[in-house]
Amino acid sequence: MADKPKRITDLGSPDYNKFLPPVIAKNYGKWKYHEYINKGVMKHVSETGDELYTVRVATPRLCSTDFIREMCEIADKFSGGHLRYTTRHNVEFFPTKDKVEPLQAELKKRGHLVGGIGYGISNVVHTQGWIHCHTPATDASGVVKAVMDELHEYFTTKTLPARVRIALACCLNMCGAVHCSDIAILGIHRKPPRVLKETFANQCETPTTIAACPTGAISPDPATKSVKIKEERCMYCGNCYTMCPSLPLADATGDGISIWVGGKVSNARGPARMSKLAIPFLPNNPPRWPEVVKAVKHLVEVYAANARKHERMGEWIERIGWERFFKLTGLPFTYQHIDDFTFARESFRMTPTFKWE
Amino acid sequence: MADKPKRITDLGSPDYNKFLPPVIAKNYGKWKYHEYINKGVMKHVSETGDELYTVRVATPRLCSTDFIREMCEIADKFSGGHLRYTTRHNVEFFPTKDKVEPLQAELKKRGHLVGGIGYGISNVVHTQGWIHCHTPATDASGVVKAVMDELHEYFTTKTLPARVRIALACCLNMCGAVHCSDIAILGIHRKPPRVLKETFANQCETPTTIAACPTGAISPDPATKSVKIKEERCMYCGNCYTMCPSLPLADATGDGISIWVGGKVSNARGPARMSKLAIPFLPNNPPRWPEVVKAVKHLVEVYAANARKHERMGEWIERIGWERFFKLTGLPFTYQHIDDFTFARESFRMTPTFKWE
Amino acid sequence: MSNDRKTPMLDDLEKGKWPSFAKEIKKAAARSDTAKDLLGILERSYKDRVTHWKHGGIVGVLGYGGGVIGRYCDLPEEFPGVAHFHTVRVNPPSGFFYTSQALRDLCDIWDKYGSGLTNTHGSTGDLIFLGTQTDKLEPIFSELTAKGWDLGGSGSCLRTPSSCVGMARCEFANIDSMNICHELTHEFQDELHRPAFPYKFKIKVSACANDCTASVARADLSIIGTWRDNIRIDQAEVKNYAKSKNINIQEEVVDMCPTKCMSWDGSTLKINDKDCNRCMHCINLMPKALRPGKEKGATIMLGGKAPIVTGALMSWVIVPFMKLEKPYTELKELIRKMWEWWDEHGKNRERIGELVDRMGMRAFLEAVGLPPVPQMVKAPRTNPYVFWKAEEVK
Amino acid sequence: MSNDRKTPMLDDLEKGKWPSFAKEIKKAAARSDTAKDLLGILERSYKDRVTHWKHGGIVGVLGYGGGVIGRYCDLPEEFPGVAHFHTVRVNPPSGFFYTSQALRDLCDIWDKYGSGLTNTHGSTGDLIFLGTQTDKLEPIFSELTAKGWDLGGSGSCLRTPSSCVGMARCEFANIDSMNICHELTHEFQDELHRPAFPYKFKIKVSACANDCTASVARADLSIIGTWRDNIRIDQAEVKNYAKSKNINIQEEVVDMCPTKCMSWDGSTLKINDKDCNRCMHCINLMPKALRPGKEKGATIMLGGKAPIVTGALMSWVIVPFMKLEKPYTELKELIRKMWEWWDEHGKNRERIGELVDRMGMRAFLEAVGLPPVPQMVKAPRTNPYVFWKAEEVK
Ligand code: SRM
Ligand code: SRM
Ligand code: SRM
Ligand code: SRM
Ligand code: SF4
Ligand code: SF4
Ligand code: SF4
Ligand code: SF4
Ligand code: SF4
Ligand code: SF4
Ligand code: SF4
Ligand code: SF4
Repeated sequence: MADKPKRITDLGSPDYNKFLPPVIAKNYGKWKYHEYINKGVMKHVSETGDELYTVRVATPRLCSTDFIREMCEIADKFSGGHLRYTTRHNVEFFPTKDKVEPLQAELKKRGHLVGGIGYGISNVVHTQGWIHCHTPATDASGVVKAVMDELHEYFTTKTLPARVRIALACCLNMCGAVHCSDIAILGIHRKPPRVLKETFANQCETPTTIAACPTGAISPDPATKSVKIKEERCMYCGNCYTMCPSLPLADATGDGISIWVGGKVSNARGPARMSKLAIPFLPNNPPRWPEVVKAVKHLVEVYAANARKHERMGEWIERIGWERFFKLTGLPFTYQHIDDFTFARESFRMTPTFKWE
Repeated sequence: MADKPKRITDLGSPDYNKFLPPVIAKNYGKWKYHEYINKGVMKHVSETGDELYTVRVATPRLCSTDFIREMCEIADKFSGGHLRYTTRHNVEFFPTKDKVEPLQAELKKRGHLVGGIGYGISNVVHTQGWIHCHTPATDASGVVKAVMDELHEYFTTKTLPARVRIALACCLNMCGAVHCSDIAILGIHRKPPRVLKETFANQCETPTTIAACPTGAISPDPATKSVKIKEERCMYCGNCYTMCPSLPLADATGDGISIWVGGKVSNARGPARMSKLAIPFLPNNPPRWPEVVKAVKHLVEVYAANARKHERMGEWIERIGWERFFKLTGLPFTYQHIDDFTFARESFRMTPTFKWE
Repeated sequence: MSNDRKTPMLDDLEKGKWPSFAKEIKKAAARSDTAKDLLGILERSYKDRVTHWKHGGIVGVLGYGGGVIGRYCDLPEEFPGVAHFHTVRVNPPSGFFYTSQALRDLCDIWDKYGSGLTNTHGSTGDLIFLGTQTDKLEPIFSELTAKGWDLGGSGSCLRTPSSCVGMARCEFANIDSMNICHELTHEFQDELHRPAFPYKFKIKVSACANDCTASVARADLSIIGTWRDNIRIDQAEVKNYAKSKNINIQEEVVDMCPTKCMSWDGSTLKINDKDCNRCMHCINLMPKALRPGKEKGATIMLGGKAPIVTGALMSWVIVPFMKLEKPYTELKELIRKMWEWWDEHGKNRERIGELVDRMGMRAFLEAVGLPPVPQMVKAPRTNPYVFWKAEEVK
Repeated sequence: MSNDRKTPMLDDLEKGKWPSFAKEIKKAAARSDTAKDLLGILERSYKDRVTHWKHGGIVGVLGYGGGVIGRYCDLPEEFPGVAHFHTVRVNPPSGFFYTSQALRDLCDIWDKYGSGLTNTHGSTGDLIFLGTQTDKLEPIFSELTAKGWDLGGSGSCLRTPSSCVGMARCEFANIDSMNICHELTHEFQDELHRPAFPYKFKIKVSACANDCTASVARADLSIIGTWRDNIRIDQAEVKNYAKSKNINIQEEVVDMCPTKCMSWDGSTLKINDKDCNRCMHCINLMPKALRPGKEKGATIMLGGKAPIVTGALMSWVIVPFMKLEKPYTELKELIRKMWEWWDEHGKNRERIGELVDRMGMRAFLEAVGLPPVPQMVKAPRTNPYVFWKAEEVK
């Protein structure tokens, strides 16, 4: 065994300095300003006068090694072998000025979308869905593909009053800032879990399962050595299933998608804030989720037609009032829109000042 | 028994029309506008051209029948025998134009304060205190008298950027809109109740007593046929004592006064809102509560020096930021200022945007 | 000065410009042992810095479950006059309008049977006779009713409703608040005098959003006058205000409009009423030039209360606009329906606002037959725990 | 197109302008049965409209408690290739900078041992190898480490920290976010690889309030760059912006400043920095003319998380300003102290934000030695249930 190479662990992340393009290494911390050349290209200028061009390309986030190798090939040809990924899963190349045009042409020739910079719709942050997770109420990649096939011009050419961050999470665990997005697509269950009594005992522990429920809907059922669920207290969050495989709640007709609007993470012009419910339920209708695509597109268009420049969706709605948002979008206001969890009352209107519509 | 007069019940309130001054009866619902003549006198003009003068006088709210008879005497002389009380315990007379001056002179001669109208400090809404209630943590009338002896000029002559509503409640039951006042004076206990085991059984019911506690600090103590209190969960709200006389918590050194600011009930310029904690504790120091008087006066003066015209205290503080309020007033910011009850997190700052002071 | 009582601290509170409650007690003490002993026991509290009053027992008049607050002091031997020190709540006329004759009637009764001390008025709105004994209650009641007066509410009942001066004197009034208050008081006398609710229920009526009865903070049911159409503008009067030195229309009116729906070019004032939320500010500042619209009604709000047990509440919008015309049938029906739901589901001492908070707005709206509308929320929910009824999930 | 799998719905998702994940799976399927069966089982889910993945078992590499997510499909007979379909999380370089060589190394390893499919990147920030079998994990790990790569975090551990591009390219950067991220990742390798916390702990570093890592929503510890002094103004450049057609300084900058602390008279831009809250808006719009101050540091915020169990949280300010200079000792000490307190009091699966909410901000601040400051609250409490320590009540 002695000759086995000593096992290396705890390396942590490789040193990023090894990967920095020379112009970045030289001007690290010295950048002075940026300019947008177009929706896919921007220029940063350093205090030293050096310039850095960035060309951004969309990726489907779920990428084969073929795709990555293609990016490497392009990086070698146009970006000195350097590239980076953004926090919204786009690739960025760093061409010298002369290579900016040829790089864009090459990317377009290969069918890639150059864009995502400035006031439009960048990539949709999303999650695993039916591709890899056990608790989804919808797919992720499929919905994103269907939505962006409809809205890709806002990535490449069309501008909007301000950035519109769209994110998707396939269940209430919300892997990604769905709860603070301009438009959030959230997978939801609508039926309580089924109790698989026969497997419960060996798959689950009663106390942790009971403790998992935010509304205390689960109580022990000693007779069947499992649990019972008070259906009127269950709001199908799926946390009990996360803890106990014998409480499945995925359901072909019950599951679907809710749409939330008006959240943001940045603090420009006003503090970060959470997304609010706009559409309680749209059906899962693979492969193209037409109802979801139609709804998201409609929201983007009503926003584009009404918001002032630099007003994120949440800022626009707060200016015109939620009454008018439902009027302008034609969306029905239902019981589901009114909060009924712990802090519900904080969201109730405690003033007779509102708009009629 | 037959000759006993039949017992009259369920009369309800007498018909107000019997009490309306003629000019009001004639112009009921026809008033067009008002003008302030001075801080104690205003004129209302009706669509018919008729004019109604109102002269407002402060009362200590706790009034002897002698005081009321004096008001009647003045009403007969100057107001056609008509008068009313305002929702802040002041008396209003309705003199004809010619009697406005003589009425003011008469009132002043008798030592009454004419004022309370417009942008200043009107009467202080307050409660029973040591005069009549069993759960107070301070007196009411005494504190009000001490404070207004200091600030009465804001009732009679001095103006402020906007109305400053001061209210006092002698315990957390808050009998009166203390939780929505520009400045609120709130009696607080700071020691948990003492359990009088010997009288508990016949004075109290264990379940209702336990259910009374907002933080679940009370549990049964079968051994002594009474209850025990988890002191670290008790915040001395007094509700268990309201339900059970054997849990007294009034305490000469523990009890005192907290000061809250920035609440309002009107919706002008922005929605009604609740008062926020400014000073967690000031001692009960009868008969003149110097610390309380000094603190309230200081708050009024800092507000008067900094707020814009029409800005209520809460609107001013929200414009400059609570950071600056504590800086300008020199008040210390302590643990007590940070909420730790059910909705605490809703009050936490979830943005890196704030002022340094 | 009552000779046998040393009250140095209360004596000090007779000095100073503000009207003195201590003086008032002394005036009454001159004629009433009850008041004299109140002075004494109050001075004792000023010395001890704790109250000397015990829990109130159940006292009242025949056939009523409320209207009287029982009060006993904890030093009856030393202060016999306040061994009993009950208060009697008298239901005042709407808008607190009196004639001197009416007030003298009340004073006569009170001098005869009580301490001679009153609260004019209590925070809920009753005229309070402060300090009498149990055996005096029936005589007081019969003399009151003989003069056309009645008791207010106390305990788990409809408490005494109150209203702002409204149409009696205020040009901002959008509803006849005094009449509504009077009508509701008379419609629900049984609920007022015979407590049968889970807990107390308070109604306050303000005829505009200035809310001069503080109803949003102090009433389970807040009725606030409003209008559906446009603010009436008298441009000539606007110009007069512009000419007068004491108002800067741009800075004090237009710039402070919360919805930024006003514009002023130095000669004409424009309001985009679609964006106005009827906050009253501009009307408050230029009452000669601006008046509420003509299509008047009320916004109905529910739930205002003090902090105990689950934290203070301010009332929530449940009906954005309700036309209110005598005899206010729609309003009365809504009140009955909410009481019914509250009776059925409310725990002991659970206010209606706390019940809505516990069971959810949906349960309340469905029970009283009100539709969910955006005006009910500051914003839709951010929390994803959404309930669905089984029949909604096909 | 894998011949033996009919996937009409996924085929449809190959069409359209947006890059197609379906195409990506098919590319990988050409060389990997795992990927081929992923295609099949995904089509099945599209038909059944439910997931076909089961709970992940405990899988991993020797000496690490995390870094791998176990995944098993519920139709192993029909889709043997995805009977096991684990994912391996690779810790990326700060700022997600790569060279083509580095990426090719990773692709080679992954083609050799896995499905050939990746997530570049996962929402937390790992480069994810999507789909391999248990027996491949050790070989993958050793080849990764041989090339200088390591696994990211999973389970109840410090997860892979991530940062914005910061000083590498952004003129708005107030802290060296990439270096801070790198330093923290290396300082706490043990906490990352050997889960010992009550639950997961995530760190995201954004070098200004634009927060390009969405840290306030997606990280327990949000580190946001800021400055103490004044915004640097180049008046000449301001004038250039004014001359350029594409910005209206009054309407788009001054009028949209949230604190109304800017003024513009057509030639000079003034900022009353005392009132500025460093929201970044004006700097965003005029990067040539406006730059953050020079006295730089970070605002430290705590608690951001998704909704389960007690509702979503956004991080709260716990340190308004902390100077951050290598090796960031003060920050590391604070992190250790908060972990210690969280370890001691946190229940199983209780995030640190939920613990602060449960035990109260005071308990947290006292445990980690931070003073209460107004910047921590939107406003002081409105709730009167105030606790006092016995020793505070003389
Ligand atoms: C590359 C990236 C950082 C990274 O390390 O990867 C980045 C880079 C820049 N961001 Fe960002 N942001 C990036 C994610 C974010 C995020 C996080 C997210 O979306 O999950 C946010 C918060 C979004 C939110 O509020 O919900 C974000 C909010 C901003 C803002 C604030 C916008 C606003 O008005 O609210 C600016 C300022 C601006 O727009 O002028 C901004 C400005 C910029 C600038 C102009 C900064 C600079 O001078 O270099 C950078 C390029 C322009 C651009 O349009 O993307 N960046 N930016 C990320 C690109 C994501 C993408 O591929 O589209
Ligand atoms: C007489 C009274 C109603 C009653 O039925 O008794 C009344 C009468 C008027 N109020 Fe009031 N308000 C009265 C209690 C209130 C209350 C309730 C309270 O204080 O408990 C409020 C809510 C206070 C709050 O927001 O916390 C109140 C908030 C207002 C406002 C809104 C002020 C603001 O800018 O926020 C106005 C408008 C104004 O000031 O121009 C207002 C305006 C008025 C006007 C000018 C309305 C009119 O045109 O007649 C009345 C006389 C002027 C004055 O200065 O008092 N009245 N007013 C009450 C006098 C109380 C007193 O003796 O001082
Ligand atoms: C007399 C009065 C104070 C005053 O000096 O004006 C008063 C006095 C008492 N109130 Fe009150 N409340 C009075 C108006 C209020 C108000 C304001 C209002 O009605 O506009 C409130 C806030 C609104 C609300 O009801 O929430 C108020 C909220 C309370 C509470 C807290 C209720 C809650 O759900 O949080 C209690 C505690 C209780 O009911 O057990 C309470 C309980 C009491 C008791 C009965 C004491 C007790 O714990 O049993 C007090 C009797 C004191 C005494 O011996 O006279 N009183 N009380 C007011 C009634 C006079 C009248 O009829 O006109
Ligand atoms: C892979 C990833 C989604 C993606 O496609 O990118 C992911 C996938 C899962 N997350 Fe997540 N989370 C991922 C980022 C997030 C984020 C966003 C972030 O980290 O920036 C969040 C919101 C922030 C937070 O942590 O609260 C997030 C909040 C959750 C939660 C809710 C935690 C909570 O306290 O509310 C759960 C549930 C749990 O932990 O039991 C969860 C649980 C899971 C599990 C392990 C499923 C489960 O219930 O056991 C998912 C594994 C799916 C799979 O089979 O691959 N994941 N998860 C992300 C991690 C990739 C990476 O390492 O880079
Ligand atoms: S959001 Fe839910 S279903 Fe989607 S990847 Fe995260 S945990 Fe899985
Ligand atoms: S799905 Fe959620 S709400 Fe329903 S029982 Fe499970 S944990 Fe409770
Ligand atoms: S506030 Fe408290 S102590 Fe004062 S009268 Fe009301 S119940 Fe009694
Ligand atoms: S005083 Fe309040 S917090 Fe303390 S035990 Fe009694 S009810 Fe509970
Ligand atoms: S609430 Fe409105 S209508 Fe009633 S008195 Fe006050 S200002 Fe006038
Ligand atoms: S009532 Fe209020 S919102 Fe309407 S125009 Fe006047 S100030 Fe503006
Ligand atoms: S967070 Fe700020 S510093 Fe970091 S990339 Fe975004 S804009 Fe630049
Ligand atoms: S950073 Fe924000 S708050 Fe400060 S001056 Fe610029 S826009 Fe105003």
